[in-house]
Amino acid sequence: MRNNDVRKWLIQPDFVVERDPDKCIQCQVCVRQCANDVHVYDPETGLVSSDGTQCVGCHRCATLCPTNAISIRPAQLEFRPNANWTSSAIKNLYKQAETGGVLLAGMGNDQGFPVYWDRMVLNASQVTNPSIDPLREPMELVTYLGRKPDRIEFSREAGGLALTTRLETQLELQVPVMFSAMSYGSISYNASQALARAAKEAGTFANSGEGGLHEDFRQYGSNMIVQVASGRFGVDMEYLNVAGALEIKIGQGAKPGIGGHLPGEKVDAAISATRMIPEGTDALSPSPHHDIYSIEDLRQLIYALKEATRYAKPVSVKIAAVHNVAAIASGCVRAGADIVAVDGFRGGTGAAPTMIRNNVGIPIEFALAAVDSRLREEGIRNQASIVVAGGIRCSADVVKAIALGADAVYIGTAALVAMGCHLCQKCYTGKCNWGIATQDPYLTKRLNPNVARRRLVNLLRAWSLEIKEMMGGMGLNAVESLRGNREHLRGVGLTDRELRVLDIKAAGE
Amino acid sequence: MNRYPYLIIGNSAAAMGAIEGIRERDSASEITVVSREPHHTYSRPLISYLLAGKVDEARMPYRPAGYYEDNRVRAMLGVTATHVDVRERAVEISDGSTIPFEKLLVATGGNPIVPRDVEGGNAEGIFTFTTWDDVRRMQQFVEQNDVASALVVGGGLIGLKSVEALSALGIRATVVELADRLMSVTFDQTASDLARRALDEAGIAVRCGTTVTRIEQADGEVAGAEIREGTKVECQMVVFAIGVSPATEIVRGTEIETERGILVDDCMQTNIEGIYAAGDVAQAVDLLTGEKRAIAILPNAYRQGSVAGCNMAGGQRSYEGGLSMNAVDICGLPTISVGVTVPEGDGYEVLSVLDREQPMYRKVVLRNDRIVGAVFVGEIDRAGIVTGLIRDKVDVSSFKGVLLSDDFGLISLPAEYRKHVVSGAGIEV
Amino acid sequence: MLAGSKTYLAGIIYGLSGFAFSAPAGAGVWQRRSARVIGPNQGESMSKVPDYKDISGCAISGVMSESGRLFSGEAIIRSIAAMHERSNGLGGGFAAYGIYPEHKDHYALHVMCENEEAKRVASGFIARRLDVHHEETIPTRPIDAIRARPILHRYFVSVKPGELERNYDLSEDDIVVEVVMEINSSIDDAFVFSGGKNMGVFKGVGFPEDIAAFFRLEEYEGYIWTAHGRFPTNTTGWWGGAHPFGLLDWSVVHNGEISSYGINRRYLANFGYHCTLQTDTEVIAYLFDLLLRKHRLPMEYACMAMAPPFWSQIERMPEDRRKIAREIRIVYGGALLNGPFSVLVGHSGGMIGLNDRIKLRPMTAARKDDMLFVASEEAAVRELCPSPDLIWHAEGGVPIIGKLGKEVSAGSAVSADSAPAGRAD
Amino acid sequence: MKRVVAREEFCIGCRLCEIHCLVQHSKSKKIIKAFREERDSIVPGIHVEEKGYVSFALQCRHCTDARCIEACMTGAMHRDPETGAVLCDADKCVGCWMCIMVCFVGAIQIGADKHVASKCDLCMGAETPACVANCPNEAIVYEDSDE
Repeated sequence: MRNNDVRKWLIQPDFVVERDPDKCIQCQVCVRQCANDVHVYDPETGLVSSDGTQCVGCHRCATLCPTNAISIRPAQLEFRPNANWTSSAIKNLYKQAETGGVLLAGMGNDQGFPVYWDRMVLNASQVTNPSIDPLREPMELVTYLGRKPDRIEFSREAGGLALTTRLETQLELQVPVMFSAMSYGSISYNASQALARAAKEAGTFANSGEGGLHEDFRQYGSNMIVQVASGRFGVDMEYLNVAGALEIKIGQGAKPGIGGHLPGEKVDAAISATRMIPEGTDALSPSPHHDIYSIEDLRQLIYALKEATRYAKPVSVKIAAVHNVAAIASGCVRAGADIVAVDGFRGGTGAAPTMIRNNVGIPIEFALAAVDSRLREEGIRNQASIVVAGGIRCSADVVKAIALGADAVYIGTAALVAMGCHLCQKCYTGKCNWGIATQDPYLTKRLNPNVARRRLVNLLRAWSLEIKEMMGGMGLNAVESLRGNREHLRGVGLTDRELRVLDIKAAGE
Repeated sequence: MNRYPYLIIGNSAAAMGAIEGIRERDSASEITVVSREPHHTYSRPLISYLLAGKVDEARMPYRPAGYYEDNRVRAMLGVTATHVDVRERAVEISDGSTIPFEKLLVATGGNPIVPRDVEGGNAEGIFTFTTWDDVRRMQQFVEQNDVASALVVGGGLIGLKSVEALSALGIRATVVELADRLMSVTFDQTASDLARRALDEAGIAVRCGTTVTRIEQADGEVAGAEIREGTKVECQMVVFAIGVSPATEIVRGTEIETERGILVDDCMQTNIEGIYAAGDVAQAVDLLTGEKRAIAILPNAYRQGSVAGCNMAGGQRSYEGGLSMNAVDICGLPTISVGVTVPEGDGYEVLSVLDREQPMYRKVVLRNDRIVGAVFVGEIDRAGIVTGLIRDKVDVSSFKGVLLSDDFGLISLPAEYRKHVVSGAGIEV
Repeated sequence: MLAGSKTYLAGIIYGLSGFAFSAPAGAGVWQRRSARVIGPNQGESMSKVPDYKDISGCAISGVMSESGRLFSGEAIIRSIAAMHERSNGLGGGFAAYGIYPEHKDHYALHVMCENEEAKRVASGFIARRLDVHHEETIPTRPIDAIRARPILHRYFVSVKPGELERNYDLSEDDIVVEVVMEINSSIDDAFVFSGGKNMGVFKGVGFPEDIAAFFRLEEYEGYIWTAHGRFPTNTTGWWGGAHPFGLLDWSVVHNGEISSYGINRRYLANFGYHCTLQTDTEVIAYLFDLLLRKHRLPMEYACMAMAPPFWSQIERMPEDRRKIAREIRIVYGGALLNGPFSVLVGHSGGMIGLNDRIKLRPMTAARKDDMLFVASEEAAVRELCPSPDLIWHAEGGVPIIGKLGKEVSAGSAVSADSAPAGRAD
Repeated sequence: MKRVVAREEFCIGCRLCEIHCLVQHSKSKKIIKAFREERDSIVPGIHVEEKGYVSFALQCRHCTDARCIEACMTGAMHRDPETGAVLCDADKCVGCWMCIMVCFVGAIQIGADKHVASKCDLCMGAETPACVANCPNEAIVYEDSDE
C-alpha cells in the first residue's frame, strides 16, 4: 500500500478521470503533473492511461492538457439516496473505521450553510443623487488601520494653531484588502514570497502567519503583519521590529479552539531556521496561548509586544468568530488591541479536524455586524480597526463587509485561488499539485512567484476597480463613507431576527 | 604609392572570417582578395558532396552571390600571389605586378600531399581532392573513362569523404590507410572499427596498416595498384588523400617565421607587424597543449580569420587556441571526435561506453580531472557540451560518473557552470 | 467622556421619532411624522429603521452683515423668492440672528402646538423648568396659501439658578437642550423648533415667500438671515420637518442628499448623538455641534473634516497642513459628508457655506462691503446685490465663512481669486 | 535581440514547450493532427532536461559569438540579419554535424530525416515563440538580453 490517502477497503474513489482517446496525443504532460500517480504511461504500448482512485480533483492535469482530453467527474457510484446518511457521512465512517483517526480536511467549511453575503444587496443612486464615475472623478480607497483618538486637539501658539494630538502608527492600505495569515510551512516559499511581494506592490499587507518570517522576506517587512501565536514560532526582536504590525493569533475561523500541527517532514532546513525549531520536528501550536488564560493576560501580551516595538507598531488580535464574539472583541479593544481581526467559520486552513471545521464558529457576516455595533454602543469603535476574514470571495463581499462595518478584509482562499489553487482541499497531504501547500521541491517550483505575484496584484487591482464602481454607484467617493454605512445594504430572504442582528433593512424598506 | 588597406591572399573560410572581422570595425576601407582559384568563394568541404551528386554547383558558394559587392571587396580571382616582399610591403602576383598593402593576411590554406616515391605516380587518373577543380577533373575523367573501381589512399577525413562520394557514383572503392585505424588523428581503434563497419555495409573495402606502393599503367592511364604486401587492387583511378601541408611557399625565403606553417601569435600576426596569417597555412597556439600547431579544420580557420580581421582593423581580439576536432558522417554514421583521443603517456584517465549493435560509442579522455578528448559515434547530439567542457577546461570530478550516461546533458553539470552556459557564456553577458 | 452622557441622547434636535410615530395617523399637516409616505403599515416594526433620506431638490440662500448691521427680512424673502422654481410648496423656512436684541440674554423658544391643551401643558412645563422672562404669540398674518396652521408661541427663558447647581456636570446649553428634548418627546402635539439666544427659526408648509409673509418677517431686523425652499419628492411635508433645523443657536439649511448618512449617523452615535429625525440634515447639525462646540475644532478644520480634500491633494500640501489634513481624515472619517450637498449653517457668530467636495450641488457666493451673500443660484444673489465686489462659485469642500466682525475667511478669498474676472464687477 | 531565457527554478518539467514547438513546426499546426501524422518527422527545437526535481528547457541561445556559424562549412548556419536569430538553412545543410560538435549548449540535433541539423528558429520571427507562449509557468521567457 502506498502512503497517505491510499485506497482503503470499502472506500470508493471520489472522482472518475476520463480520457478522450480521440484527443489524447500521449504527450504525458498529465503523467508528469500528477503528484498522485493517477496517470501512467506504458512504454510498451506507448499509451497513457488513468486511474481515478487517487484523484483529488485538483484539475492540474486537465488544466495543462494541451488537447483538453481529460475530464474529471464525481464518481458515478452513488449510495442509495438518503438525506440523513449522505455519501460523505458514510465515507467518513469507512475512513475512520479503517484508520481509527481524526478526519482531516483542508481549506474552509464547505457545508451548505447560508452565505449571508449573498442575501445582502447594495444600493445605487438614481435621479436625486448623482452616481460618481470612478473613471472621471477621484475615488478613494485609502484606508488607515489602527487606534484613532476620538478627537484632534490643537493648541494656540504664536504662529497660529499647532496640532497637539499625536496619532499612533497607522497601517496605510491603498486597497482595503489584505492577505490572510498563511504561514511559510503551510504554504511554500514561492507562495509566501508572492504574497509578500504582491502586498508591497499593491500597497497593502500580507500576514506571515504563525511560522515566522523567512530571512528573504524581511525586505517586505513594511508590508507584512507578523503573527505571534501560541507556538511563538520564529518570534524574536528582529521579527517583531521588521514588520509593519504585529498580530496575536488567538484563534482561526477554520478551527476555533484548536492549535496547529505542521508535520516534521515539512520542516526542512529553511522552515526550521524560520520557525526556530529543530529540523524534522513537528511544529505544534498549542490550542490556547499558555500565557493567556484570561483577558488581563492578553493585555499583558499586547503591551509586552508594544514595549518590544517601542509603541511604533499597531497590535492586532485575531479571534475566531464564535458565539459571543462581540464581547470578546470589545475585551480585546479594551485590552489594548489596535486592530481586531475576526475570522469567520468559512476561513481556510491547511489542515483542520473535519468535524471542527464544519461545525464550530459562526458566519463572519453576523460576527462583523455584532462586533461593529458593540464597539459603537460602547463608544470605542474609534479605538480599534476591524478586519474581517473567512470566505470573502469577491469585491462585492468586500463592499458588503465594509458597509457592515469592517475597516478592511483579509483574503486567504481567494488569494490562493488567484495563485492557482483549485480547492481540492488536500492541503494537509503536502502533495499540492499547484505548488502552493507543499514543500516538495518538485511541486513548489510549479508556482512561479513572479506569475503568482502578478496574479495577486491583478486581483487586487480588479477588485479595486469594482469596489470603486460600486461606491461610485452609491454616490460615495471615499471608502470611509462606505464603512459601517449599513443604509447601503438591504437584506433579501432574511428573517426579521437575522435582519436585526445584521442591523440592516429588508429590501424594499 | 597607393597602398591597399587590406589585402587577403586566399578566398576560403579564413578569408571570409577576416572580411567579416574587418567589416565589424571598418565598413569603409576597401578589402582586396587575391585567389588562385577562379571561383566565387565556395565551401571546400562540400566538394565530396558535389562529387557524390548530393549537391549541385549552385550550392557550392560559401557566401551568397553579391557578397563581395555588399562587403566592398575587390576580388582578384584566378590570380596567383607568388611572393611577399616584406621590405616593400607588397605582394607579387603571377603577372609580375605587385600589390602594395597596409595590412596583409596570408590565408593560402594547404596543399595536398602527394607521395613522390610511388612508382607510376605520373599516370592519368591520379587525383588529389581539395578543390572544386579537382571535382571537375574527376567528373570529367569518370565521364570519359570506364571507371569501375577506385583506390583512395588515406583514411582520414578527406579520404573517407571522397571514397564515400565515389561509392555514391557507383564506383567500387577501396581505401588504404597506412595507420592501424581510420581517422588516425582523432579516432581510436574502436571508433575506427565502427566506421569501418559502416563503410563495409556501403560496399567500401578498407585496408589499414598499408599503403600504395605502385600504380600500374595502361596507355598512360591507371590500370590498377599494388599495395605494400604485394596485393593488387583493381582500380581505374587513384585518389591521394593523405593530408595537406600548409601552403607557405608564398613566404618562403622571407623574414616571416615558419615551421610547418606560418607562425602566428594570439592576434594571428606573424613576426612581421601588419602581416597576418590564418587558416590551414597558419601555425597557431593549440588550446590544449599551448604549443603552436597547424590544425587544418574549417571552424579554426574561420575563427582565426575573424580574429585576424578584427586585429587588422585596429581591434583587440585574441585567439583562445585551436582545438583539433572533426565531425564526419561516414556513410550515415555520425561521428565526432575532439582533442586527444588516443592518449600516450601517463596521467590520463579513459572512460567509455560501447554498444556495437546500435552502434553507439562514447569515450572521454581526462587528465587532471579535465576532459582533453572525446569520441562520439552514433549518438552525437550532446557532444558539443563535452567540447565546451574541454574548451572551458572544467573540472569534471564531481560529475565524472555521468559523463557517459544516456541522459547526459547540461543538467548533469554543476548548476553554476550550467547557468553560465545557458544564460551566460552563450550570450556573452 | 461623551459616551453615556445623558445630555446627548435621543432627540437632541427638536424632534423625536418616537414621538412622531406615536402621533395618530392623519393628524394635522404640520405635525411630526415619518418622512416616508404614510400608509396602513406604519407600525412598530418599521419605525425601528426609519428612512433617513429627505430626498429633495431645494433652494437655499443666506445674507450676512459681517459688521453686525441689522437689516430687514425683506431682502432674504426676495432672494429666496427668486428661486421659486426650486421649491414645490411643501416647506419653507428662515433663520434670523439678532432679531431679539431686547431679549438677547435669554433663550428664545419657538413652540408649535396643535391645540390649546398642548400649549397649556407645554407652557406649564417650561415655566416649571425654566425662568420665563417674557412670552407671546408669534405674530402672523392670514395667508390664503397657508391653510392649516399650528398655534405658534414663543418664550424668552433662562435656566433656573438651582438647575445648574443640581446638574453640576451640565452647562446652561445642555439643560436647555434637555428641556426641549423632554417637551418634544413627552408632550403630545407640542414641538419646540427654535431655541437659541437672540435668534429664531420660522418655518412651515408652504412656499418660502408665503411662510415669510405669514410670519411677517419683513418686520424683523437681523444681521444674518438664511432661508430654505423645499422640494421634497416623496412626502406631504410637515411644519416641523421644514428647514432650517435648529440646535441652540445653530441653524442648518441644506440642499442635497448625504449618501454617507448611514455611517455619519452611526459615527455620531459613538459620541452619544442618536439621530431620530428622518432627515440627513440632522446629521449636519450634529456634526457641526460635535466638531465645533464639543471638539473645539477651528471652523476651517471642522469643514475640512466634513468635506475633506482628496488624498492626492493632501499629498501636495505644505508639510504642516498636510499633517493636519491627514490626521483629520484618519480620525474624522466618519464625519465625512459624502454625496451632493450645499449647506448653509448659521450661528450667532457667523454663517458658513459649504459644498460637498466634488461640488455636486450649486452654490454661489458674493461680497460687497460688509455683506456676504450665499445662495443656490447667482440670480438669488444678484436680486439683492446687482453689483457685488466679488462673486464666485463656491469650490467643493472649501467653506465660505462669514465671521461677525471679521474679514471673509481665507478659504473664500482663494475662491475669489479663481472666480472668472468678468464676474467680479 | 530578444532571446529565450530558461529559468530552471520554475521549470516544472511538463514538456509543453516541446509539444508546442512540434506543433508550431508541423504542416497543419493543429496539435492532434500534428501528433498523429508528424510526430516522428519533427525534432523539437527545445528540449527539456530533467534530473530529480531540477529541470529546464533548453534551446539554441542564438549566441552573439556563434561557433556553429563559424563551423558551418556550407553557410547553412547563418544569422538572420533582421532578427539576429541563428538559423539553419535546410537547403544548404549537408549534415556534417560540425555545428553539433561546437555547440557547447548541446542545442542542435540531428534532424528527423538524419540529413540536416535541426534547431530552434525562434518560430521564424514570431512575436512570441510557441514554447514561451505555452509555458504554463513562465519558466522560459522571451526577453531582450542584449549585452
